[in-house]
Amino acid sequence: MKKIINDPKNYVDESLEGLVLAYPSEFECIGANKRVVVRPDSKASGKVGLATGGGFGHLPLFAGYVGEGLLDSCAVGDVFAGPSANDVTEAIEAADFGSGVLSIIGNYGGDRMVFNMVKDALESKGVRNQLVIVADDVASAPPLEHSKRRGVAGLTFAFKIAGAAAERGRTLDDVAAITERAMNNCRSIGVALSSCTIPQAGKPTFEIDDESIEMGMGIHGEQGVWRGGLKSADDLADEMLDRVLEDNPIASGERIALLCNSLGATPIDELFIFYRRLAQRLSSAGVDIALPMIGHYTTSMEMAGITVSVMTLDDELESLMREPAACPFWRNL
Amino acid sequence: MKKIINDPKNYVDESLEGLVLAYPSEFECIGANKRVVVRPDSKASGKVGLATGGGFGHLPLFAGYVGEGLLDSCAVGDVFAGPSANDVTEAIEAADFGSGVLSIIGNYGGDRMVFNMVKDALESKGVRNQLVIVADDVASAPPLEHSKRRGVAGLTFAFKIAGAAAERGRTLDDVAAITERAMNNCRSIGVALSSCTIPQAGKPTFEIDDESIEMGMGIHGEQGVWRGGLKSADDLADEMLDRVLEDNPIASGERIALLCNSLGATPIDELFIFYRRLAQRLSSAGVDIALPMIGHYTTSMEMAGITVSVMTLDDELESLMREPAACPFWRNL
Amino acid sequence: MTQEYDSADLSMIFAKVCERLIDAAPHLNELDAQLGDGDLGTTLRAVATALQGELCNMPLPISDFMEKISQIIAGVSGSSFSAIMMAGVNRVAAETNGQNTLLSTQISDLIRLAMESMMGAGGANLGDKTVLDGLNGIADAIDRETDHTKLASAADEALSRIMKDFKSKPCKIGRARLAGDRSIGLDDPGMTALKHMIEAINGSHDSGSDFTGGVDAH
Amino acid sequence: MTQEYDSADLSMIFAKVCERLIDAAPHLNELDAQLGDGDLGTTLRAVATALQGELCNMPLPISDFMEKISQIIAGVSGSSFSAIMMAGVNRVAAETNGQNTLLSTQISDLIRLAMESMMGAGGANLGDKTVLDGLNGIADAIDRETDHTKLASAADEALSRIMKDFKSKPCKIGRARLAGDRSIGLDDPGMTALKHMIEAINGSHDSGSDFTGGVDAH
Ligand SMILES: Nc1ncnc2c1ncn2[C@@H]1O[C@H](COP(=O)(O)OP(=O)(O)O)[C@@H](O)[C@H]1O
Ligand SMILES: Nc1ncnc2c1ncn2[C@@H]1O[C@H](COP(=O)(O)OP(=O)(O)O)[C@@H](O)[C@H]1O
Ligand SMILES: [Mg+2]
Ligand SMILES: [Mg+2]
Ligand SMILES: [Mg+2]
Ligand SMILES: [Mg+2]
Repeated sequence: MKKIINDPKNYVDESLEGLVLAYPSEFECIGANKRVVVRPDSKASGKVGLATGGGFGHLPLFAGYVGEGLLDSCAVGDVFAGPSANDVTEAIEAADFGSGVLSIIGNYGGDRMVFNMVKDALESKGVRNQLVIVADDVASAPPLEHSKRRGVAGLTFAFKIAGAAAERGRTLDDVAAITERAMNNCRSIGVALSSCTIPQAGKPTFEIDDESIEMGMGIHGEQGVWRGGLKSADDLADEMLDRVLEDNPIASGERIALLCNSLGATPIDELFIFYRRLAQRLSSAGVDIALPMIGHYTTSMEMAGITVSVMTLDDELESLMREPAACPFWRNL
Repeated sequence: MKKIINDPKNYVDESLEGLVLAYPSEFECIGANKRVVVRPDSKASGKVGLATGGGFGHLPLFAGYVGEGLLDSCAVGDVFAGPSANDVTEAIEAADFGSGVLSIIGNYGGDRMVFNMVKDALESKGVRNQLVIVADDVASAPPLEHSKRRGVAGLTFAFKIAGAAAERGRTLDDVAAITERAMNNCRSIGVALSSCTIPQAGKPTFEIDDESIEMGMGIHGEQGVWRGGLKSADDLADEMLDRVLEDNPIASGERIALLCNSLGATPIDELFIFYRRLAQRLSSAGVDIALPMIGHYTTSMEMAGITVSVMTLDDELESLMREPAACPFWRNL
Repeated sequence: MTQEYDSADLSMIFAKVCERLIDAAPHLNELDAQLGDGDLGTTLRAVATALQGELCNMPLPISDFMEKISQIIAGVSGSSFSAIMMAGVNRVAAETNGQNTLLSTQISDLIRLAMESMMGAGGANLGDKTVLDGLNGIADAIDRETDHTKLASAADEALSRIMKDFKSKPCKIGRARLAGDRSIGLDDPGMTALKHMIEAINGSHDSGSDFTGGVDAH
Repeated sequence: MTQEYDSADLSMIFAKVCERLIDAAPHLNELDAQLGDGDLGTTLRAVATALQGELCNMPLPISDFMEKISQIIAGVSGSSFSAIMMAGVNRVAAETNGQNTLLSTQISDLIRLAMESMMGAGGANLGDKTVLDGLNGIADAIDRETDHTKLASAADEALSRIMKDFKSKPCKIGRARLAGDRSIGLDDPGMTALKHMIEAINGSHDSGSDFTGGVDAH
């Protein structure tokens, strides 16, 4: 295992410490385990609170998106392992400004169960809270079983949309409904070229030979739709766009947000080579990439690969995406 | 070679095309070879122009730092190979708004010679222009031969300082002098865990075994100061900080800008683990990290590794660093 | 023949379970890595370690004892298995209100009630190849066993049989579902974790027999 | 015995050089990868390819011919070697103003003047183990050679000798300087490129003899 780390046991805690040391006015770790990231001295009041939680190893997802115009809190688990129920409870409580809390999480069994349990427990204590589960990865289940799909980079859109809607003073029901609508409009898919290594495991999560790639792989190395020879950037872009559009056709004249994301090790140069093809294809189909996002938004540690997320926009979604947000990992559009 | 690319011959041109497609109001490629990146519809007038140029494969360096408050133009070479004299000429001419042009480049033989030749040729044609050569890599030559050092991530600081000074309407001599002062205050060093692969070479630039790292390696894979076993993040941070501070001691009470940069494949998690130690060390030495920058600023394609750059600040340098700049790869401080 | 377990008995049983789970962590991680995300061992080690530190002062009645366990899980882990366990333990807590001892004759019913809550929380059905199928087999087996000294061995035997049955079936829920036919021929990690726990109570040792030590399938 | 080279003669010579440089590109990249950044072959292939397309309509006088070459280099490449070549070619252009032919007896002096400009541009000295040391040896050798039909072979022989001498010395400038003692035992890539050019003119073929095909030193 070749990583710039200290004791693998401290991977998450030291990384969070570094995050807070780097951005002390943006992030603070609270709670019994210091695993709940919040906005220090948050001036939020009266607005709907936004919480999330998930495994670590996907920075900027999840904790990095705590910030003004984005999330209010995040419960942080271990690498690729969900946060504990207590941390989730603390995260939701920390995001309660009197108008209820919306939790937005990826569709993973553990996270879903824990957030659901905590939701019920908090509700019975009088904390109004709802849950939106993001399931945008088209490679992980067919359309008829879309509720079984994994949540991947589309989470970034969900956080931004919900964050802006909450800042605008919308109600809990409204924020939840808008976020659901955004995610109904959103589809993602990834391709992996190499594995990541969970620090405490000490060896790659999977083996893949020098000539092979895996289409549709999840952000924890979950199995994809095929494994085979490396293809050209254009062929990969074509296939991934086709898979996404097949699931959610986009008509000429529509406007979209397009996220072209490095899973970690894939350099920016390659993202642009890949994006070039996406842009050419979409433009010749008459689709307007109103909001292009290219960079590291949802990663899988040192995994090499790219994910594509497409979200069709209506006027409200586009204006919410364009609202400024203050967060070191968010670039205003 | 496992990269998401098409024909290696088109690596640079397709990557630039993607860049322009993604950010059409931020970047435009002009010139005979379409290898000169400029700000489209630049409203600059009367200010000192800022040009750069260098090999490709380091995004956001060099071309990505064209933008308001940063550079006006960049001549782009091939992967790890400097731009042609004609492209450099076009870049400098494109940055000429009537008050002279400052070129800022890394200290590499080819770039230095080409920019010097072009400088003389343009001067004899009446285009006022100066050249600042950045040589911040302490690993590449001892202090007495500091002018032989390579230019690495410190270039990012140089661009920002010069860009802000030019926006403030300073003269060519002033902008050059301020940039030189900033670079006199700046030192960098890198450590590499893995090689990059030049697309047209098709295989890694160097071999390094699974247990070894190379301290002091350059951003093209140039030889470092030692090769040996992987160390902990804290030990690496200590050694790198020591080497930088030995060359340019920083007193308690001083303020610095600190860039903790991924060479490409190193994930953000690790940057924060590494940064944590830097911050602890500097804070216990009474040094104030007024401007922390953590992320992908100067890369070497898929090379894994981290570079550290420290620049001591005076009031003017700090305020220039803090000026907002409009560029997809620059986060306002 | 009925036995009553008091708080000290239960603490001793959990102590054995915790010790075993800590030892089994690498095995469970490997198994989970082949079908899921490789964290089941780490999860259970974290829970076991936290629980070990509390076993000397567990509260009574049994409902409080169980709630304390649930709280310990809530404090350290959030994976599917821990969430399922919490749902089950919470149900047992609710059903043992006021009891200062647990009766051996109660256990199979408590397991079935716990399973009901676990299914509610996780949405799994019997036959999906999860820890639930193991629990179901155990509940049936100890129901039929009247000699309380043989409860653990009956449970252990039943579980061995069930794991053998399920080995040739695919996982139908959770991360392992994605592995599809690749999950055929592999034990479910959750059932294997349960096997380690039962073996710890029974004092037997064979759930590691399949352990190959390599994660090359993915 | 003096020979005059007109534009057609020079074009033919450059045609051979270009062809050879394109073939030698992988070899030169490998060599440069061991000591520098591995782009020398690619650089020279780009220059040669661009030059090939223009060789059928090169201008006169010789100064314009040379300027055209400089412009072609300026259009396609910016590495150290091309910058050095441009400085040299520009100087030759300046010295051949108005000449419609090049005299064989001029060549050694032109090389020396070119070297002066190349040293000015790059800051290298003789002995630094660069293309300059090769040029220096060639200038001396053809100065002594009165039979113009033997100029190319004299240059080739001299260069072989010089490369052998320098092989055991370290590179002292450019990227290769950093390789320090590792550059001992390796040919300088720039001198090797020159060797390829001279061999192309001479019709000989041995500069590839050392080519090992692996880049494992770094
Ligand atoms: N929905 C579910 N209902 C019941 N048991 C489940 C469910 N999902 C997973 N499991 C059990 O949990 C085990 C995996 O646990 P764990 O590694 O904690 O899950 P994950 O890492 O996917 O959150 C499986 O082997 C299975 O026995
Ligand atoms: N300053 C210099 N003066 C003369 N020749 C030089 C100088 N620097 C490099 N060279 C020659 O150029 C060769 C390398 O060329 P090239 O690969 O283009 O350089 P780089 O890629 O480092 O810019 C060296 O082998 C050497 O012969
Ligand atoms: Mg998990
Ligand atoms: Mg070069
Ligand atoms: Mg798991
Ligand atoms: Mg070179």
